[in-house]
Amino acid sequence: MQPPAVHHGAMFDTDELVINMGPQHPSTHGVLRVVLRLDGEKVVNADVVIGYLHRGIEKLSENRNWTQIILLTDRMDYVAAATSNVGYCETVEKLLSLEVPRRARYVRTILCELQRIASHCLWIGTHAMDIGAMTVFLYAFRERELILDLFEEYCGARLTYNSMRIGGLPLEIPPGWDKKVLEFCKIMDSKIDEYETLLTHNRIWLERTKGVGVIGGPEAVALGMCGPALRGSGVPRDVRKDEPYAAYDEMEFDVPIGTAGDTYDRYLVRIEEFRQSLRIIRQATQGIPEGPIVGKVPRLIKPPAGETYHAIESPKGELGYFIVSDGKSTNPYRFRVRPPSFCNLQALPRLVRGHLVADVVALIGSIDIVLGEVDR
Amino acid sequence: MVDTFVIPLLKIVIVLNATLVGVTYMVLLERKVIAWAQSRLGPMRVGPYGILQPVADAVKLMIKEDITPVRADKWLFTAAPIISMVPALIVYAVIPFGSEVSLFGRQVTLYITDINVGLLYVVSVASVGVYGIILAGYASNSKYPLLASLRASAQLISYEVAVTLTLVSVVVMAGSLSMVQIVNAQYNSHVWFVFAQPVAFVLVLIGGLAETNRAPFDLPEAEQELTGGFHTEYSGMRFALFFLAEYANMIVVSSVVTTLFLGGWLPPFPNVAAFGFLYYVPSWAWFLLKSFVFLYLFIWIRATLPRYRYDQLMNLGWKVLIPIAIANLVVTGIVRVLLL
Amino acid sequence: MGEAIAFYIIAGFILIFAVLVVTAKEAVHSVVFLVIDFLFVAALYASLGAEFLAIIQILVYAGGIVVLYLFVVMLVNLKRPPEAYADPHRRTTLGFALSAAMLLEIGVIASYGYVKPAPALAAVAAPVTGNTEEVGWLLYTSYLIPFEIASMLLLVAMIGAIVLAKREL
Amino acid sequence: MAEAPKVPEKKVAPPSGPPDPPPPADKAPPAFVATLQAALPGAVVATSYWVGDWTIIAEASRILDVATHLRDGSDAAFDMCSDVTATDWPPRAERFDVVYMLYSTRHRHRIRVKVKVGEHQPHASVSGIWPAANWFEREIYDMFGVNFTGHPDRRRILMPDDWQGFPQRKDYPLEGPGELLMENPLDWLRLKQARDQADIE
Repeated sequence: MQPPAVHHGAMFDTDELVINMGPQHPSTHGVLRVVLRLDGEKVVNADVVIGYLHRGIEKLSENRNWTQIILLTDRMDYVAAATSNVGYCETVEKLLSLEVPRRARYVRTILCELQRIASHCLWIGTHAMDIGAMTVFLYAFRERELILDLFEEYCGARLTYNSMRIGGLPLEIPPGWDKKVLEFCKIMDSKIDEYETLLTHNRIWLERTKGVGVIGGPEAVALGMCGPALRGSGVPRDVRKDEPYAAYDEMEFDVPIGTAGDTYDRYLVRIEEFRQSLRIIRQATQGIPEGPIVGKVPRLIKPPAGETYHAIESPKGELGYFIVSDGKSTNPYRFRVRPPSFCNLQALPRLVRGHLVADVVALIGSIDIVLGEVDR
Repeated sequence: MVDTFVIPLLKIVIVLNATLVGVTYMVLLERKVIAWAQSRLGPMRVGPYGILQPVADAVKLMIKEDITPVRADKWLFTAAPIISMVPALIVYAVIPFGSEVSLFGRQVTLYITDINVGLLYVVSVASVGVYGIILAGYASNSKYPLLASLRASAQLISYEVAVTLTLVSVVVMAGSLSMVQIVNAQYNSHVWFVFAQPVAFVLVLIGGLAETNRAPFDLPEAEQELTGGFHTEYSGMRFALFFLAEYANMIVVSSVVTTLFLGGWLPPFPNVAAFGFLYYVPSWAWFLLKSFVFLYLFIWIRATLPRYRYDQLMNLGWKVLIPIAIANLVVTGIVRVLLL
Repeated sequence: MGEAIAFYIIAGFILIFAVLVVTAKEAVHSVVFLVIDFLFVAALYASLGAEFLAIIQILVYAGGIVVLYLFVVMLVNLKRPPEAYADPHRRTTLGFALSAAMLLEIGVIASYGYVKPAPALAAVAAPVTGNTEEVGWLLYTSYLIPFEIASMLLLVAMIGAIVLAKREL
Repeated sequence: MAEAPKVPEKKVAPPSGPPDPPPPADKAPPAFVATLQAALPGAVVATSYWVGDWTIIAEASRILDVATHLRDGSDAAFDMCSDVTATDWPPRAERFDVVYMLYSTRHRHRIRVKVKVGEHQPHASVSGIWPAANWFEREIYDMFGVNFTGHPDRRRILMPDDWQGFPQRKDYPLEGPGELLMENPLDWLRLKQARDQADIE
């Protein structure tokens, strides 16, 4: 550890103040610890300490069979469990070279996008709360509740769904469920405007987010940022468009990108993603094809020896799975997750440098991390 | 004897108790209003519609363990909440809640005292209140409270300058520092000062929000940034004292704004004979009603707006509010000289 | 009689806290005692009927200036070992000499004032009544030039502070 | 001392490495692979194709050259390092596969680069080429004990700083070190020493 630097100002020599933000802190979204070196209230340097929620999911998965792993993936990004499920199942399907029925792919798309809205709801609520607007939090949770109800009706769970199976889905959608989804879309449309009324043109919100944590496109790419955080910097990178999975190749939607690469643009991108997600849900729900919900899956899942990397667009960004099968045992030889929050969090020290303590919480909110996924 | 000791003592007792009860119910009001703003119900369990919630809160806070951190400065740690509570309460000495009522054949004024320098008294006592926050931050011997108390003191000092400068223009209008005289001046000039001094009104409102550490200027206790600010290390009754002081200050600010700008206890259109029937409503009721409007406004703002950042707050104070306050004062002075 | 009792009680507290300011081990405690001292001084003014002065004493000294003292004391690291306070260039004799001179001066002034009472001040009859108004009247009539000079001095000090503190100008 | 640590019971013998099937005859590798081979002869050991993914198996000692070329080459332009991870194949002499998942935001294509690294063999860090690799490599060091050189900040990332052993290695028990320490302190000591050895660059 280097000794604290001394700044030589015009007249005064000042010491740096080191504060530990977290692991118990109201706005670190879980158990994150950020060691901040402050000069007054200005952040000179930040060191991110993670691992408080490390449960060894990768190691565990190497000792579970292929189906059991699905419920471990629930526990990674616990506010977007369905997306993690889809990512894992598709990777195994890729290893197995398994054809997934079109109906299953459509329902997966609906669930993924519902999950994206739920996750963004949580994000907008906590992000606004961090900046001090407390009402948005409750509003966003009100709508998230509707989504959780839809999930509960589909699979019985509200948080950790375990709602995918290798080769398709475990359950047929309940009768009338699609109508409820469309109804929800109608409600959500007006609610997004409500969030925007509270924030988008609010002068304090603009002052708090504009020009905070600016990062250019190439630098963001080099730092491995992904998802809305990267798109806010103007890089049109979206796995749904670039490497389509599920039924995204049949959907029509736009990838919103920002220009300035600051917190405000990342906010605008996610707000627009709400709308695009609704658009996708509408298309998918109205176009659910008939057919089986689960493909022809062997009783004993044992992919041939080989390895693959498959990425999907989780609400936080590129969620990748690198799985190695040895072809002999009934569990993966190596199970690796590329969590989007992990990479976005890596950019945090770069983003907060030179900003104030208050901006640190704004930036933690703006990269939208879930510690369950970072630490696995 | 009765006039010099008994009645003032009775008034003090009544005002103090009313304030403390008012403050606890202020907490309930805030929780309820914010809950309604957020499409919730708020406290509903204690008593019908949760109206006994303050009692439960008080009992809870009183029986809670009172923790003093080991490395804290024991004396100052205990003194700080008291230092912040006392100024918040003694301000009520000069606030005129109403004009006069006759009780048992005696004319009783509805204020504890009317001193010649009433407004200055309010300002100076409020300026002493900042010690509670600074000392709390220092005595906790912890980094977050220290940061918060630095923020708080800088914020209070800056906004005090702006608010005091603005108040001077009201004083110029009224020609007196006495709170009662200011209300009377509004009666005599046939207009509430909110219409004569709209700029000053807005400035005092903003400054009042900042001086009471209310959203969007609640930086010293920004829990998302500083985990609770200067009272991070406090618990039990000592924490409650800070809490009560904040709400007592809110009531003070609303009362002062009411007195200075909304004609205090005067009904609307006090000089218009056609509205004479408004005098049937007692003066203190008008006063409470007007203060309530501001309290509601404070809560409403808290439910709606995000929080300013520290540097933006300072910029707003020094680069916007103070220049406007000075300009307003100059204009008021010129107009006043020309009209006299 | 009552006034005298109030005066001696208040004056006694002022002296006690003044001693505590000097003897307190922690600088922050010193500052807190200083604030209390100022409050008692304000009480003294109030008991003399100078309520405006009393309030200004609180507002300016207790509420303004000492807050800045507290700032400095809190921010500067004072937790040094006691040896660091031992000043090798300490001139005890000089200090005593200065104190004695000060005391003598106060004594002389006091006795002079006792022997020959000061002439009545307000030559200009103030057209206003009330303590506050009279202070204002005097400041802007008899003492206008000292007042303006003082404000100019403060302005210079303020600009000087900004120039010194600002790192890049 | 030389006794092998207790591997959890397995029904099948551990495989000696990934199959890395060569590309089928009708699949031509992407153009940038040929450019890479031409620019850095000998750096690419083999190419592999499996369920739609192309993999370059590169020489571990030349990883920096390969990475720089892949990032800067105009037909490759892999500006994004999606992921870096490792796989442990214990019986093999160079027991670790360090795997780089690369993506190009310009051409929207992927490639996987794989190198074989031994347990104590120093391996150059690519965090100078892709800053994103910083934390990934920290995690690999934390979990596998791969000895990265030239890494700006090589500390443990997920496990506590004073942790002994590397949890993702195949010879590390799933139950953690606690029971191992109770049952077989000698192995526990070995795990502890493995970390110290890996610290030597």
